[in-house]
Parts: sequence; structure tokens; C-alpha cells
Amino acid sequence: MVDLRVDIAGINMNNPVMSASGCFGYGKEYAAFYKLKEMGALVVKGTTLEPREGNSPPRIAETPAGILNAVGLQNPGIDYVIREELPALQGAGTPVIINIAGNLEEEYIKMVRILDPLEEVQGLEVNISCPNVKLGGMAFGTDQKVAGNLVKAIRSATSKPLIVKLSPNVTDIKEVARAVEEEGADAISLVNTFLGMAIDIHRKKPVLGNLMGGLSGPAIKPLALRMVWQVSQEVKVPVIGMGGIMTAEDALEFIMAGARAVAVGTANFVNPYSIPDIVKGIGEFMVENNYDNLLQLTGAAWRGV
Amino acid sequence: MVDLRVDIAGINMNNPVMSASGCFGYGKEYAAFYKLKEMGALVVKGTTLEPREGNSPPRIAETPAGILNAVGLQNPGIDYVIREELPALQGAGTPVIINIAGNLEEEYIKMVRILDPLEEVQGLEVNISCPNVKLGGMAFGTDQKVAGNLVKAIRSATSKPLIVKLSPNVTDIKEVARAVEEEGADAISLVNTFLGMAIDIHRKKPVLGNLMGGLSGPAIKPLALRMVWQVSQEVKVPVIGMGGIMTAEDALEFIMAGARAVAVGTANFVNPYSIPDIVKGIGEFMVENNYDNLLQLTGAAWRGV
Amino acid sequence: MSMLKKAQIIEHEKKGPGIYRMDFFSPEISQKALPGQFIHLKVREEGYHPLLRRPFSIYDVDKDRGQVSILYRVVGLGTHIMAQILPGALMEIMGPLGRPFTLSKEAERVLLVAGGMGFAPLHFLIKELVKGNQVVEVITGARTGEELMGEDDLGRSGVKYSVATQDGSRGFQGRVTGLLEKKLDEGNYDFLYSCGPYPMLEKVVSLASTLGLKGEVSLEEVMACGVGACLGCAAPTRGDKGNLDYKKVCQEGPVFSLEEVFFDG
Amino acid sequence: MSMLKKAQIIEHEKKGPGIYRMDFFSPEISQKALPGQFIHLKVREEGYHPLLRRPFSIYDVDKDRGQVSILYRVVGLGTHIMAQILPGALMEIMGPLGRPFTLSKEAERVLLVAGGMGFAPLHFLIKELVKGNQVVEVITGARTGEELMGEDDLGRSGVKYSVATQDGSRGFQGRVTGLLEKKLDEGNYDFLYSCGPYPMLEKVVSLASTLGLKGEVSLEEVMACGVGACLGCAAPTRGDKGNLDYKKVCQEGPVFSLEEVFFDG
Ligand SMILES: Cc1cc2nc3c(=O)[nH]c(=O)nc-3n(C[C@H](O)[C@H](O)[C@H](O)COP(=O)(O)OP(=O)(O)OC[C@H]3O[C@@H](n4cnc5c(N)ncnc54)[C@H](O)[C@@H]3O)c2cc1C
Ligand SMILES: Cc1cc2nc3c(=O)[nH]c(=O)nc-3n(C[C@H](O)[C@H](O)[C@H](O)COP(=O)(O)OP(=O)(O)OC[C@H]3O[C@@H](n4cnc5c(N)ncnc54)[C@H](O)[C@@H]3O)c2cc1C
Ligand SMILES: Cc1cc2nc3c(=O)[nH]c(=O)nc-3n(C[C@H](O)[C@H](O)[C@H](O)COP(=O)(O)O)c2cc1C
Ligand SMILES: Cc1cc2nc3c(=O)[nH]c(=O)nc-3n(C[C@H](O)[C@H](O)[C@H](O)COP(=O)(O)O)c2cc1C
Ligand code: FES
Ligand code: FES
Repeated sequence: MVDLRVDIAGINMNNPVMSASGCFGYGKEYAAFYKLKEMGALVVKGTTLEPREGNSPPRIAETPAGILNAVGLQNPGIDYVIREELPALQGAGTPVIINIAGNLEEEYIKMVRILDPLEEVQGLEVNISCPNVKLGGMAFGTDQKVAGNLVKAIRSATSKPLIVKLSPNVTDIKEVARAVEEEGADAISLVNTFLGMAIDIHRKKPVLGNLMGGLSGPAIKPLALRMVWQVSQEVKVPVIGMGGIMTAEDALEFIMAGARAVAVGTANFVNPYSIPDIVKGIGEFMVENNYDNLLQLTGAAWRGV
Repeated sequence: MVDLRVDIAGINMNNPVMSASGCFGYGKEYAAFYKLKEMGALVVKGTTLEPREGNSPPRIAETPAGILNAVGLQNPGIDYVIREELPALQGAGTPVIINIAGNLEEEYIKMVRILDPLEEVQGLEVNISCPNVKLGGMAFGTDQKVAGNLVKAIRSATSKPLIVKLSPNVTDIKEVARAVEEEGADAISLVNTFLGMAIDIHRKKPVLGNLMGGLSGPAIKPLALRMVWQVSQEVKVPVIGMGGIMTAEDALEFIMAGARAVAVGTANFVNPYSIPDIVKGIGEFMVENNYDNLLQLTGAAWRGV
Repeated sequence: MSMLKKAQIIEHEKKGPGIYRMDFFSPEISQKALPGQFIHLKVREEGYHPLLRRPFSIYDVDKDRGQVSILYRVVGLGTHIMAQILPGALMEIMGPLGRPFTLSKEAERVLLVAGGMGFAPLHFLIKELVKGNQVVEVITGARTGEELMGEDDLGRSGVKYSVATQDGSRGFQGRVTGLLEKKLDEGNYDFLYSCGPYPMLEKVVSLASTLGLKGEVSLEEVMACGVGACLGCAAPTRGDKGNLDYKKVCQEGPVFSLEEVFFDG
Repeated sequence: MSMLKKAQIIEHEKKGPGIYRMDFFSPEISQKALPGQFIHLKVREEGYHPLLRRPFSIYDVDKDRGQVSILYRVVGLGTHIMAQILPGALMEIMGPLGRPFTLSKEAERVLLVAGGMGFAPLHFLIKELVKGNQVVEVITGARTGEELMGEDDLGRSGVKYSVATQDGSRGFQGRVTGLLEKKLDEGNYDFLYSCGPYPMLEKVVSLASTLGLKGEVSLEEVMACGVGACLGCAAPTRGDKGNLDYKKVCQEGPVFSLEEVFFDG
């Protein structure tokens, strides 16, 4: 028997494969395909204090082995999410992590205060890296001082496991990671999308309604993997790796690069069974190669084992 | 008749399609496929003051729609290049641009002094962005002050057209671009490769001998295009766009994003006729859409024409 | 809910310039499918380019044979690759997906307006509508007579139809919305269905609203997940309070009522 | 120099577990090709995954029929896709590329040592060598008898050959380098050719150098351009002054002399 269990900042997961925020709604769409307890943890769509209508279409542009998205954090606001979406996830048998985003520090703090007492919420993922909103969002994630201050303030407002999701659009991801670790992050998620664009040469205009969007999918895997490799050697808190994971082999690359857990985003759109398929594949790899505990593989590529 | 001619910092090119440094050797390999005068300009492999043996293999790892390379600036050194490679390019009928790289400012200056008097050299491209060398290289390109100082020193050593090639591995490419423009760059090349990696899960080790490498090819096109869009609106000097250009349509995206010229790297490996095919395709697009001058399209996506 | 299955391509036929019909063997989907719904196809089994699935309206269904058909036009990489796939091959299809058309029983005279490829979802609807007692009329438009779609199928359905071509090579000369204006002047319809490019739909909706005519349109937006999980396919609609409200074409659509749709240019 | 052409696949045959032979119609390449050279194949016409071409040694040439063949093993995405291509299809091939084996006229007794897939370039060489007056002997190795390659072709070539299998199911039990040691003890060879995985080549080179035996090996490195323009395929070799000197496998190789090759582990 292989042991796929992992503990991320006190969140006990049956396996290391989570959903990536924004790519899994609030779980119900994929619950039609498989039981959610097959996943390690469920991270919901980015939530803001007030409802957001999102960006004007088109919001998606496909690129070679990737997609640009500019959803713009469309969501019904935190109160609605707690009232209408979370109840359905109770008893789903998987830890629920709420991804939060804001324009101002104040907004983050308000949300954290609202979420802190809720038993149905196992952890918080703080998005300081969304490239698709005008204010805040990515700006928090590209300067280590701003990122550190935000995390410090949030930390003081909650005792829930606190995951901080970083932007990859920076010169030195290690610096930002160190700053948020120092200010109390329990885990670090890497990476959010890379800022990109596509142009429609017939209309002579950007394809996306929002002009720019965030690149995800297999195209970014080499870049995300490099950042996981760098950060996991730099910090002590666990790293959740993501960016282009489509298969168990991809997930294993991230784990060997140092990720304690992984998240799957874009792959869900292509194969709705991605998450359970990846869980199964990791187990099979371990059996074939005589590993019984996932931690034997975590960081193996730099631990040199 | 469509006019494809462009002028980059005083270098007169018959068309806007150049080779990207390191992807075209010194021209002779592709001269076996077509006449080099069909290209807008030829940029040679990155050259250093002393010969370099390069990184240990494997140097190439394929990723979805991209390749990681870690050649490590293998080259025979500037003296050999001038003596053995440049003579063959005289009379090729295309401007020759020498790409230079170094660990120290001093090395750049020495090379520039050697190249400055040479008539057979139409321009210099200063690589401050190579991710595959231990010292210098990318470090010059990720800090705008360091970049600016280097360009200032080089500028004072030569009157040749000076193109500065930036690293995309930065938080704000506009800042670096502004700094090198201010210190005398005549044109800006965007982008060099993105730092990435791949892991061989069976060996539990990075695939590349050098551990990390630079990502190029269609995978990075959306990111490169976004940077060209940003920088071309920020600076007055012409921008040379590159990163994943495979077809005339891709080249036109970069031109509409603001690039005065484009460079083709990885595509040569897939289709050795890439450059002449792209030149032809741009001409056809212009005929079909009734443009007679390429400048009508430059930056069209943000000029809103 | 939706299924994910490998289905065999039974037939694959060229129907016009760059236009193909593909028939799948999929008893499950053929049983469940309703007019207006779509399937989400994986174009290539291997490799990540193209990456996403591609949505296509259900054009026809043959429950007895367990057959589901689409009609598609080659526009980019995905459809280009599809056009080369041979009958006998398997393709992974997901569906049926999306909100179907309402088969309004009260309406006595129904008009369907198709622009170009917009004919695809309407054809399946026509086949269902003609089973009822309503008067069903169809108008379809294309740039040229050659590009008019599905005339053989329309003929077979027995429905009354007229065509518009911009080059005047067939039927009414002009856009299908020109023909629609004429029809609305002449006839007295109480329900309208339409599918086509946005500019055409905008015109259709404005003509219908002037007359207070009820109806539904099928919209298109680029999709990622196809199941409502990513919010990528948002189309602007009029919310309860007349406010802008982005709705998911894949799940809350692709069919929307005429009152809901909203065009912001 | 090298050519770039669409060539039709004449035949495509499974030769063993995951091993296929593909025959192309390409009169130009068949005329020019020399043993040890390779062709650079574009696996898919459309889409960028896989992106790069794939190099394969020329396994066989039939000048009369204008035919060029490769023998390949399915190891990843590119070869997996190749294995599904049907005869009749066109593939874009570039070649012949690389430095061929030297057909040493002076050598009287020649030994060829193949490990696994390393048999591919040696087969074409054997066919050329047997035309001369030299004594030609071949030894090939594989893990199991089932995985031994090209025995039918070896039989047809009339050359003297022996085999080694690690599981002992055929011939000598053990690695091909074990069989080589035995052969070198018994026979008296004056030229050796070899191709196979790096660890095997390292052993071959060390055995040969102990005896002062001359010869050539064919190396593999991951390639990007295939024509000498990118420096991606560097293999470590011994420079003039015994220094480390990276050479391009695609252009300065894939064939290197025994003295040149260098193993740094
Ligand atoms: C609900 C729905 C039903 C559809 N039904 C049909 C149908 O029955 N027959 C048919 O031929 N097509 C239909 N389409 C459109 C079809 O999905 C696209 O033409 C197809 O995905 C293009 O794929 P491609 O790879 O060939 O083109 P790409 O290379 O992806 O794109 C080529 C061009 O088409 C545009 N495009 C891409 N995807 C879409 C999309 N989803 N909607 C609109 N434009 C797009 C792109 O912006 C680009 O300009 C439908 C779309 C939706 C959303
Ligand atoms: C000069 C030369 C001649 C060759 N001749 C033959 C031949 O005759 N028959 C044959 O079956 N194979 C031959 N190869 C190897 C063949 O090119 C690779 O097996 C093939 O490119 C793998 O493609 P893929 O997409 O299936 O695998 P990928 O998915 O690209 O890779 C799968 C695995 O194979 C390894 N690999 C990929 N490319 C190469 C390469 N070029 N060399 C070594 N390992 C590689 C990867 O590191 C990975 O572990 C030759 C290689 C070279 C350089
Ligand atoms: C359509 C879409 C919406 C997303 N929305 C969010 C979000 O609301 N909050 C967030 O932190 N990340 C969001 N992301 C980023 C993903 O969670 C993930 O970090 C990224 O897509 C990389 O992983 P992938 O390549 O597996 O998709 C979104 C990504 C996509 C594609
Ligand atoms: C194999 C290889 C070698 C390269 N060598 C250099 C180099 O020596 N100097 C340099 O400035 N850029 C070098 N580059 C970067 C390219 O010039 C180009 O900026 C980058 O590859 C993006 O373009 P592409 O996607 O069209 O390849 C190299 C790229 C590759 C793939
Ligand atoms: S395509 Fe994902 S929500 Fe509609
Ligand atoms: S593969 Fe490019 S130099 Fe050999």
C-alpha cells in the first residue's frame, strides 16, 4: 500500500492533488463526473468581498499548448459564496480551501474575519497574484514588501491555515516567497498565470476583451517547475506546485522539484477526470518504483536521492 | 508593390525578418537552403571575448510547444569569429549583426572596441539576458540600473547601431527598456528566453546538464507579445520582437503589437525555410489587405487604426 | 449529467466549401440530446496543441441508429485537423451540454432565422418542431448560394423555407435580416428562434423587440471547460434589474431568451 | 546539401515489441545516403506539439526503388504518433544528414557491435561492407530474444553474426560487451564499428583501446536543428590537445572515431 497522504499547514489531505482556483468552480460541475472525496483538497474560485461582474468577452484565447484567460474574478461575493455554495461542499469528504482576492488590504482583512470562524472552511488561499484585475491583484504579489505587509496583516486576523499564492511575473520569486514566509504564511502556492496576450491580425486588435490575460496550461510548465524548484529550496513551509499539470508524470515532476502538493487547473477543461486520473497515476508510479510514502519523492530532484 | 523595407537604428533592411541569435549559427547552414539576402538581417550566435566550451549535455529538452536550451554560449571567441566566420558573410547581401555577451562590463567594452571599426559589421546586439551562464548574462538584464550602466559604457565605446536585448525574466520590462533607451540604445530586442526546467522522473534529476535552461518557441509567444506591446508604447526607439514566431501570422501579431522588425529563432529548427516563408507571408497579407507600407501595421493594435 | 465517451465516426462528408458533416455512433447522447444543446469534442487524442475541446451544436440525431451529427466549418487549427479524420476513427466526445431551446407549445406560427453556420443548431430544432401542429417557417442566409447550408436536409424535413444570399445568386438578394424584415411585414409569427453571427443576432433581436415578438437565440462564445466551471464563456445578458449580468454560454446557454440577450457592441 | 521533401510512406511494419520499420519513397535521399547518416522527420504536419523534428538513422536504402527505410522504437510522444501513421501518408523528411561511417578499405577483418536500437545505423553499413572483400562479423545484443532486432535482415545480408541476450533466451547469455570480450579474445580484428547506449559504448571503447583497435562509433544526443546551427546536440570529444571539446552530433557526427569519443559519465 502506498501512502499518498500529505499535510499542508495542518490541512490533512488524502492525496496531494488539489484543484486550482478558478478552474473548478465550487465543485459541483465536476461532482457530476466523480466523487469529490477522490481529490486531495478543493480550492474554490477566487472570491472577493463584493460581487464582481468580471471582464467583457472574449475571456479565453487559446495559444500553443496554453490558454490565456481574462475572467476578471467574476464571482458573487463572499456572503453569497458562504450562503449558497459552501453548504453543498459540507460532507463532500474533501478539505475546502477558499481563495480570496481584493483590491485593498482592508478587503482581504474583512474577508478573513468573516471566514475565520467557519468550520466548513479548512484553509485560506490568498491570491496576491491575479493578473486580470485593474487594482491590487498582481500588484500585491510583485513587490516583496507589499506582499509581506499584506500577509502580516492577514496573519494577525486568522488562525486558519494560510496559503499565499504568488505571482510568477517577478524577477526573483525567491524574494517574495521569503517575505511571505517570514510574515506567517503556512504554505506557498506557485504559480498563478503569466501575463500574456494575443492579437487578432484581421481585426488588428487584442483578442481578449481585457487586452491582456493570464497564461496557463502545459506551455508554462517549465517556468512553473523552475519556480517550485527555486522556492522549495528557499523556504521551510510547504510549496503547492501548479502550472500546466496534465498528467501524473507532470505532477511527479513538480513533486520531485519540491512541491508537497500540486494543483490542477487547465487540465480539468480538457479532461474532467484529470484529478482522479493523476491521483491514480502517482500511486501507480510509486508502486512500480517501490516507494511507499510520497515524502520520499518530495524534492528528490534537488535532494539528490 | 508592397514595401517591406525597414530601418532599425540606421541598419537598412529589405524586410523586417531577422534571424534570432544562437538559432542560425553564422549563416552557412541555412545558406544551403536559400539565399541569405532573402532575410532582413542576420544576427549571429552570441559571441564572447574568449572561446567558451559551453554546457554539458543534454542541452535541449522539448516541452509542450517549446524547447528548453542550455547551450551556455558555446562559441569560438570573438577573434576567431572575425577571422573565420565573418568573411564568408561579406557579399551575402544582408546586414550582419554581431550578438555579444560577457561576464563583466570590461569584456563587453573590449569586444565593442574590436568590432567598432569593422565595416563588415552593420550593428551590435548586446545580450544582457542569457539565462544559461553563471556570471553576468541575465544578471545585467534584470536590474535596470545595472543594465543602464552597461549600456552607457558600451555606448561611449562605439558609434555602431546598438541593439540591446532584454531578459523577459523581470517584474517590469518597461523599466529596463526605459533605462537602456536613456543610456543610448538605438533599438531594443525582446525577448530572450524564459528561465525554465524539466525533470526526468525516472532518473529523478533535471533533464538538462545545466539543470535550468531557457524556454523558447510557440509556448512563450503570448508572453513575448505582451512585452513587445508594453515596451513599444513606452520607448521611442524601435523594438525587435521575437519569441515563438513560426509563421507570417505570428510575425504580424508582433508587428501590430509594436515591433518594427521581428526575429525568428526556434522556428528555423522545425522548418529551415521559416524566414523566407515568413517574409513571403507578410507580403501576401499586405497585398490582400491593401497595405503598401509595413509601417501602416506597426503598432496598429494599440494605435487603434 | 454530461458524459464523456469515445465515439466512433460513422460518416464524414463534405457538404460545401470547407463545410463538413460528421456522424458519431453514440447511443447515450442520441437518447438524451435536445435541440440547442452541443457536444464538446477532443480534436486530437495526443499532444497539447490544440489544447482545449471544441464545441459544436448538435445538428441531427437518429435515436434508432444511436447517431449524433454535427455540421461544421473549417476555421482554424482544430477544425482543420478534424476535416482530415477518417470514418472509423474514435473521438472523445462530451455531452449533451447546455440549455436547449424551449419547444413552445402555445405558439401557432414559428419562424426560424439562420445566418451561415447558425443553421447548425436550428436544423435539429426544425426536425422536432415539424412533429407538432405549429406552422413552422425557416429563413436562412449566406454570402453566396454555394455557401447556403443544409438545403438537402431542409428539403427532406418538409418545412417551408426561403433563402437569402448577399450576392443574389439564390433567393432574396441581401442579408437574411433583410428577408426577415419582409417576412415580419407579411406574416404574423408568435415565436422566433435564431442563430448566427452577433451583428445579425443584434438586428434580429431589435426587429423582434419592436414587434414585441417572443423567442430565443443561441449564442456563441469561446469556451474552455464547457461545463460551467471556468466562467470563460461569459456572454453579456440583462439581469433582473436591467443590469449587466454575464452568463455562462455553456451552462446557462447557449440558448437565451430574446429579452435576456444584450449587445454591447 | 540536405534536402527537405514530402515523402510518401510506402510501408510501415511492426517488427517487434514497440519496434517499427517505415519505408519512404524518396529517390533523392536514396541516391545520396551513406551508412551512418540520418534523416530528420517532421512527425506532425500541423500544430506545435511535438515541436521539433525527430532524427532517425538510415536503416536501409534501395536505390532502384528510390526507397529509404528507418527502424524505430516507440519511446515518447513523437514515436507514439508515428506508429499510428498509415502507409500512403506523406511525411516531411530532411536529409541525408551527418557524417557517415568511413568504409575502411585497408581493414581485413571488421567487427560490428550493436546494442539494442544501435543496430539501426549498422544495418545499412553491413549491407555496404559485405559488397567488399573484407571479412565482416556482427554481434548484436538485446535484453531478451524477442527484442533482438533485424535478424531477418541480418540473415538476408549473408553476414556472419552472433547474438547476446541478457536473459539468455538466445545466444550468448549476458551483455553484448561480454560477447565482445570473448570475440576479441578469439579473433583478430582490425576495425570496429559500434552503436548503442552510452554505457555500452564506453565499455566498447575501453576494450578497443586496450587492444589498440581502430574504429568508429555512432553517438546520439537530443537534437534541435539537425544541421549544425544551434549547438544543441553537443557531445564531449577529445580535442587536439586532449582537451574537452564539444562537437555537434548532427554535423560533425553522429559518427566519431574511437580516439575522439570521450565519456565523462
Ligand atoms: C455552443 C457553440 C456551438 C457551436 N456550434 C458550431 C457548429 O455547429 N458548427 C461550427 O462550425 N461551429 C460551431 N461553433 C464554433 C466552433 O466551436 C469553432 O468554430 C471552433 O471551435 C473553432 O476551432 P478551430 O480550432 O478550428 O479554430 P481556432 O483556431 O480556435 O479559431 C479560429 C477562429 O475561430 C474563432 N473561434 C474559436 N473558437 C470559437 C468559439 N467557440 N466560438 C466562436 N468563435 C470561435 C477564433 O476566435 C478564431 O478567430 C460553436 C461554438 C459554440 C460556443
Ligand atoms: C543521430 C540519431 C539517430 C537516431 N536513430 C534512431 C533510430 O534509428 N531508431 C530509433 O528508434 N531511434 C533513433 N534515435 C533516437 C530517436 O531520435 C528518439 O528516440 C526520438 O527522437 C524520440 O522521440 P519521441 O518524441 O518518441 O520521444 P520524446 O518524448 O522526445 O522522448 C522520450 C525519451 O527519449 C529521449 N530522447 C528524445 N530524443 C532523443 C534523442 N535524439 N536521442 C536520445 N534520446 C532521446 C528523451 O530524453 C526521453 O527520455 C536517433 C537519435 C539520433 C540523435
Ligand atoms: C479560467 C481560469 C481562472 C482562474 N481563476 C483564478 C482565481 O480566481 N484565483 C486564483 O488564484 N487563480 C486563478 N487561476 C489560476 C489557476 O488557479 C492556476 O494558478 C493557473 O491556471 C496555473 O495552473 P494550470 O496551468 O494548471 O491551469 C485561474 C486560471 C484559469 C485558467
Ligand atoms: C538554441 C538556442 C540558442 C540561443 N542562443 C542565444 C545567444 O547566443 N544569444 C542570444 O542573445 N540569444 C540566444 N537565444 C535566444 C534567441 O535568440 C531568442 O531570443 C529566443 O529563442 C526566442 O525566440 P524563438 O522563440 O523564436 O526561438 C538562443 C535560443 C536558442 C533556442
Ligand atoms: S466554458 Fe467554462 S464556464 Fe462555460
Ligand atoms: S542539432 Fe543543432 S547543432 Fe546539432
